[in-house]
Amino acid sequence: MINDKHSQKIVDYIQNWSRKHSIWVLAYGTGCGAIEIPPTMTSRYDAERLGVRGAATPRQADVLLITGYLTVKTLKRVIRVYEQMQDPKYVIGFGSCTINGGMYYDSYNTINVLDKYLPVDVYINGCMPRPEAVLSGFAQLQKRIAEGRADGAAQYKENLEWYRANQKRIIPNWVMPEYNW
Amino acid sequence: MVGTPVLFVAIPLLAAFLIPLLGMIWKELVRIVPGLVLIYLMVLSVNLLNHVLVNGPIVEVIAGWAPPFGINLVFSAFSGFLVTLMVFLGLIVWIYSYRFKRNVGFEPAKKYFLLLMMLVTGAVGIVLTGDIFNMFVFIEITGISGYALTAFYTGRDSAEASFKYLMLGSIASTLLLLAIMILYSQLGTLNMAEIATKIHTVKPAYKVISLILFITALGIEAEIFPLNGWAPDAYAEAPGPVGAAFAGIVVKASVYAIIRYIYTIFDISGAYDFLIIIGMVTLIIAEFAAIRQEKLKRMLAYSSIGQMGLVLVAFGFGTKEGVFAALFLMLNHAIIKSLLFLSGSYLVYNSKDKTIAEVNGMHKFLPITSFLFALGAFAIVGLPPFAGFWSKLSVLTAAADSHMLFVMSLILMVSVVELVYYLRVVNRIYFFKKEESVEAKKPTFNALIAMLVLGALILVIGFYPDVITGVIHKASADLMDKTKYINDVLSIKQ
Amino acid sequence: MEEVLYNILGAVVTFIVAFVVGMTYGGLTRKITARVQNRKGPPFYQNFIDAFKLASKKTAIHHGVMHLMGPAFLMVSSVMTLLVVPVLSGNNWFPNLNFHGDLIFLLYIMTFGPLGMALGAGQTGNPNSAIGVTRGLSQMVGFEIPWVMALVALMIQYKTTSITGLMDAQAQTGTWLMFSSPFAFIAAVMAMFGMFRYSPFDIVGAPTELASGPVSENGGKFLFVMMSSGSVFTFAKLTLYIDLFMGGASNLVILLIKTFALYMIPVLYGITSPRYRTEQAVRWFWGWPTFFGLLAIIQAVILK
Amino acid sequence: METFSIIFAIFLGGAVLTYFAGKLSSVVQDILFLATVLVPTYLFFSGVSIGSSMPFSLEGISLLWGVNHFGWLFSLIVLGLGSLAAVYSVGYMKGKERRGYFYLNFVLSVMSMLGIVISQDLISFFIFWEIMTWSSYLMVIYSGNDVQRIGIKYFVFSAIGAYAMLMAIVIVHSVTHTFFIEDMIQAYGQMSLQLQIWIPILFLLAFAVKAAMMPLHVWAPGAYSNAPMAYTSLFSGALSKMGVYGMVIILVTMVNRLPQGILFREVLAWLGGITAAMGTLWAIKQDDAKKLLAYSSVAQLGYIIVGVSIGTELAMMAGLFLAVMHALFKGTLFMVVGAIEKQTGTTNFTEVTGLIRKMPWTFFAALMGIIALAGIPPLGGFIGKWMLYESLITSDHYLLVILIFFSSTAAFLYCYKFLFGFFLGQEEKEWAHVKEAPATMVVPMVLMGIFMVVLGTFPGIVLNPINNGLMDLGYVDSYKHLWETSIIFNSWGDHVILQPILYSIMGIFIFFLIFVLWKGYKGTRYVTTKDISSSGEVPKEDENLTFSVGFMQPFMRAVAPVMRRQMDKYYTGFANGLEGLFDFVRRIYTGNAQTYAVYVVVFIVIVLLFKDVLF
Amino acid sequence: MKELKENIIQRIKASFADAKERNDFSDNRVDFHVKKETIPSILFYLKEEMGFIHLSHISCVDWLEEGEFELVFIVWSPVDKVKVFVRTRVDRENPVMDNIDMIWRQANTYEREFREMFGIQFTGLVAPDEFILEDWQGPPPFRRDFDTAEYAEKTFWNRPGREDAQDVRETISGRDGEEIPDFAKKYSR
Repeated sequence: MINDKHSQKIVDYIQNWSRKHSIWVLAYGTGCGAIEIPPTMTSRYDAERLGVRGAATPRQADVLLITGYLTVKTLKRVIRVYEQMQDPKYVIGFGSCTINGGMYYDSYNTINVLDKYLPVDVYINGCMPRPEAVLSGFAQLQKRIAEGRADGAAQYKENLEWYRANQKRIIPNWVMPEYNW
Repeated sequence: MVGTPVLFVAIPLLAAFLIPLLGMIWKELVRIVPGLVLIYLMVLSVNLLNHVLVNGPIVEVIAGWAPPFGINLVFSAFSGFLVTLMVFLGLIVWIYSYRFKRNVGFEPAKKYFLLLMMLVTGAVGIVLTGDIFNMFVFIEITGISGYALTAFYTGRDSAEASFKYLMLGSIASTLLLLAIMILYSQLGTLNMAEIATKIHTVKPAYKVISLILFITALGIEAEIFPLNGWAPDAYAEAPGPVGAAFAGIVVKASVYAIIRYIYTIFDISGAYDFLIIIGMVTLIIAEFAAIRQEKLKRMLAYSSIGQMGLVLVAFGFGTKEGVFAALFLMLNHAIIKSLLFLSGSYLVYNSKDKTIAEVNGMHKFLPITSFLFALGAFAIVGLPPFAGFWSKLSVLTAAADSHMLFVMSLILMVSVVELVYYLRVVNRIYFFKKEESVEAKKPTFNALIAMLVLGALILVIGFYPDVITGVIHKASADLMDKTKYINDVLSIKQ
Repeated sequence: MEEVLYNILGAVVTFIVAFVVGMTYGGLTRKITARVQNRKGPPFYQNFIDAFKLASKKTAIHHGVMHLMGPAFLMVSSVMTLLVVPVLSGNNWFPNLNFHGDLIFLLYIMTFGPLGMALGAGQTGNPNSAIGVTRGLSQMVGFEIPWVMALVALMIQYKTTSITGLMDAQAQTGTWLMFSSPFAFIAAVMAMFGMFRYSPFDIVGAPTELASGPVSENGGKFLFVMMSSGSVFTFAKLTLYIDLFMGGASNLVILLIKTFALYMIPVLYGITSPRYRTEQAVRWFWGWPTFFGLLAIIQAVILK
Repeated sequence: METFSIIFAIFLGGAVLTYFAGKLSSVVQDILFLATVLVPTYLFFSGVSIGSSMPFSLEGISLLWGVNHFGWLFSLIVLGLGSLAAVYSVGYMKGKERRGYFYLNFVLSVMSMLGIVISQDLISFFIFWEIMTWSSYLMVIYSGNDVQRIGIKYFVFSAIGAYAMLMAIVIVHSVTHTFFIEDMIQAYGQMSLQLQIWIPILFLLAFAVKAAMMPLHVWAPGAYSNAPMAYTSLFSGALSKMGVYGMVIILVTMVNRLPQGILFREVLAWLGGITAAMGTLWAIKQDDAKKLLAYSSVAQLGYIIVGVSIGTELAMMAGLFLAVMHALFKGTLFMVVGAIEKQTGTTNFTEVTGLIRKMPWTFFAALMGIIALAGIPPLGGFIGKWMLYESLITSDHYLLVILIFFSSTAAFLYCYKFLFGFFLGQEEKEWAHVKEAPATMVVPMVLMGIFMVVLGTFPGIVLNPINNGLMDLGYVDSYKHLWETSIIFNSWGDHVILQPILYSIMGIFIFFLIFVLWKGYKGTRYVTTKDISSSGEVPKEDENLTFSVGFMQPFMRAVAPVMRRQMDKYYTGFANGLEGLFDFVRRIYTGNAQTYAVYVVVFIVIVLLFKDVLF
Repeated sequence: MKELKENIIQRIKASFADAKERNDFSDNRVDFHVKKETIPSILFYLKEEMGFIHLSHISCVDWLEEGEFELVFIVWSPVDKVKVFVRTRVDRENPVMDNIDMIWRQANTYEREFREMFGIQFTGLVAPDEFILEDWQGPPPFRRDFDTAEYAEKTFWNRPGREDAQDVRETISGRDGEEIPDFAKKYSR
């Protein structure tokens, strides 16, 4: 039954629908953007009505939210967290720092472009993006999930050498365990 | 009839006098002759005992004067049992000390064996004699050889201990003489059987006072609290085998004397309760004192005192079971305490202060000695299946039969104390780290044999007490039967 | 044989009902919580979506045999509880095993799951899991005391240890036990706060402090099994309470009404309460709830 | 009965031979040791029928050995656990020092315990009792740690108990003039009230010491944890049951016949309950597995005491069933600790972690033992717990049942601590070299684990012998038709039918394991315990992520007020006071000749003064 | 206050010959310059003898033009309520300094930071290799001759089209069909 092409389509549709409406976010507070998450989650903006909910550990989470700048040191942790997450998984780049370094564009220890290291599904720009923007970002992600276009994880797997090379370029002392999620 | 009781006194005495002369012929004879004598006596006593158990007591009259005028020796089941025990212990002590004293020079060895012979003579005499003045003489012989043996190591402490012993011993002699005088003045006879028949004619005041004097005098030798001040020092300072001889021979003889006075000669019923009281006090005080001792032999000495207290308590019940228990206890105590003294003296052989701490970790160097000490310790606290258990059981049964529950519970409580200090020593031997300063001394072959014989006896009696209980039953019956004793002695006509 | 098949079929149906009801209640709880916090909140079927998503998520790793078996233990405990508790009284719609066990058995089968789960959590090696487990077990020791006191009070008052026996007693007298043994009911309800682990007794899986405690290493299918087991367990426990104190239910609607009403007590209490530390929670359970439990026992002894 | 003599001859001779065989070769010693334990076991179960007896006499006392149903039940525990522990010991003692000493005392212990259960007279009972005491004492001090404190404490308590028993025995003898237990029981009814009260007290004192009942339990933690583990499994599993054995006999034959017996039983039951609760709390606090299990043994014996002292038939059966179970699971658990000690060199939870993949069979045994200990269905421990609760409730012990329930719930805490501390948690590099224990150690553990599972489903295997034993003691058999199936009943008629329930448990478990998780298992891959969500940090190889220090801290904080009082402190204070007294007595002997002379004079004067009173 | 400061200055000068007072500050601050060899002894003296038990701060200044680093140790006496600044200069080419974390344990943290950020070596400093900059390859980043923009461009190269101040509104409007309001248009470049 599963091998059938049409039924596969239906199954995919239901799965994507459920994934769309149940987004568990690993709020990994790497930068100053983390301060925008509480208002997004609580009464004023109430992200839970979209099915967005905090998850405590990477094993349970669907979305990795990179809230702001990433230093070389935090990047290493973020990569580990991302690789510990279970498929399907998505990354949201949050704030201009993740896009091009933002106000830290010339800092000696802040990475400039996140999507060279991790596959970003949705960027939310702004410095800081307000909760409305965050919700809009989630909505965008939901749309992409429903359309089946949120395939960052697949791309990451496909182009692992490229990502690894970029990662290793700034983390020369690469001691991380190999994950094949 | 292979011999007469008089040989028990005559032969060792003769040997004692001959030892210096024989020493002039061949020095080794000094060591050999006492052994031969004791072996002969052992054979003799076993034969006589067998004879006595079947045919009734042998009463031997000395110098042809029939009782009550002459001195008589009585070899009954009771006294025969004790004599056998004493001779056996003397033999063990001789085996043990045969090489023990080898590194000691000829002169000390000569003295040692001479005095040992004297000690045996005296003690055996006390048990055999039927005459109170004669008993006094034997007590003096025992006492004097005891003083000398205590001072065997001619050091300051030994001399002091010997002096204490001598001093209290003198008091004892004086009191004993006084007591004999009182009795003689009242009755005009010194023969025990004769006195026993006439004692009811004596005024109670004289009777009681003389009994008190007897008990005090003999109590000093029998280590009754508070008359036993000499004992710990003497045990601690005398050589190990001498300690065993004291515990096994001298004290037994003294207790025998007390018992003979109370059971046979006097007819004062309160004396039994008095025995229980002083026995209990002695037991409790001695065991309490023992637990805090620092020197091994002192501890053993206090333990010995306590056991003697228990023997007195058992005699104090006044029943046949009580006497049986007391005799059984005496036997076990003689065997076990001797083993403890003999093995203990090897455990602290080379240490300077002879403290308990110095036996630490000895089991690696003296495995057999340590094992035998542990065996002795387990046996003396009355753990089955070793010998001590049966005597403790019979004491308790006797107490229960006399409805003395309080005494019984006290005995058991004190037993716990006893257990603690023996186990502490055994634990030290087996589980503590050895002190570097102390060097172990391997026991000589003959000492080992002596200890092994005792150890084997403990096991044999423990697993199959029937080997000895028959004799003890007869002995206790013999002691209880006062009229038979009197009749046996007085019916002898030369 | 037919009977066995019939029983198995009944068990499956019961399980599905319990799953659906438990999940819905969970969703409603989230909705109610949101409304109390002046939020719109997720839809009431949100829990189904979450469950389905978790089930469809890939589960790539495990930490060993016990880790794999942990969720199964949990599920076994929930389902067994469900099977032993009589769901509907007076008809044959849900034939279960309830004639084979009694309350003491039930108490133990209820602790079976958390312990198995704890073993699974232990093997993940995450220190947070073990910390959460120790807290959970401590709290369990806390609330079991008033809970058992309430049960013992019921047992001695009606001289039976079986659930059906207690239900019969209610049917005969016509009064619910929550009225005839009010103290036992109070104690049991207070113990229920700890059993459901809602705030203020939710320190076991404190999400930010302990990274959700025992479940921190479990995602995907593991979490799905745990979640459904939790839903089933919730339903089973509520049904047990209904059976014991509120006279059982003769049809599904009454059952739903009663369970939902009862369920609201811990939920509403939890929404409005901050969180206790473990020792505070334990001591709380040994305070008033135990006192009420004692009163219940005294009452039972007097009325016996 | 020739067999008795042969059995005991083999035991004694084998013990001594084994001791000396160590001088030849260790293999010969092992074989001799095994033969010494296993051959008498075989002889006993094949050659001795229930009801046979052997009279003989020693030192003028007639003695009687024999087997009744009740004794047979306990001989099952003794010899069964004894032979398994013996097999285990061979592996455990490999390469250890003082093997001869160990084997000798092991055999003597087994022999003495068998002797106790076949003794039909008080003297051989006492003799075996004391042999058991000192052979176990020698085992307690085997390791040589702190012997003066732990060993002496054990022996003093045992001796107090044993002497109390000895006192009772001689009192009985003074009344009945025989040592047969049968005669004692018959004569009990005609004794004076004072004796009727005191004799059970004295006997129970002895048995309570061995059964580690509050407040006589203080020896147990030290003694259990200090003996070699191969022996402790026997020590805690079988030797403590001898206390229960005696207790049951005394309770059933004496206390229950006494009008005032209800008070006895209540006091005993409450003491047992408090023992259970406090033992559990102290067990939770321990960081050393041996200590933890030691306190746990104390607690479990508390349950058993509660059961047997309540005295209804169900309670008695619960107590005895728990006794059998306790022998099984505590034996297993101590063996597990021994295996871990052998393989890792330590038994501290704060040091050893993550052994589950290295020692899977040991883990299996430990898991079975723990589940049985915690009393969780479907293992046998549950049956005993269930019967205990039901019997308490049906016999109107409402607060006691709460206390028992508290302690058995709190027991989960240390159960989890035990499993987590050793087997679960982080797999540290330090223990990477650890291997599974040798087969001689694993096989007995696993066998016992399997047997616990069987007992959980078919408790009738043990309940029937228990029922027969109780009939021997004079219970009316009101349950017999029920114990034949795997149903457990209480006296109100409520019941648990085990088989359908247990089959459904298995079924559901297998269903979820296979259909939900097996698929997951095949698709999944094992990752090390370093691969956990640690806030993104990458733990280094040697980084210690283990959580084991202060494991149950929150709970301990909650119960801190109860834990402040310790029985041990009172005993220590008492002992110190006694030592002071002894020191004072010692000073009576001043070492001064004059003083001694004065003593003599004082003695004469006092005796002369009181001569009228004394004589 | 004046006398107190005078007293402190006198005592320090009496004990340490090379101590040069720098400025006469009006507030509760005393400022000294010493040779780098004197630093441990003067700090120890200040802590043990004069009651300056609290190490407020250590800072480093890069005097690029003079070819030296200046280290400033600020200590504080809670009794006298006086701060003492102890300055010293270290050669920029060969920056080696004595370790003082045995006087104040917390100095260890500062020293690790200077080692990493300025490349100053503290003799005998016991500390893990990395402090803030994990896997750092470049020159010490806080030195004034370190060009951070160039380093960042080289290491974290930007992708074309991602430069700062780019107007992305067109893109957004193109993607989502969102209209750009007029007021916003004038800000777009």
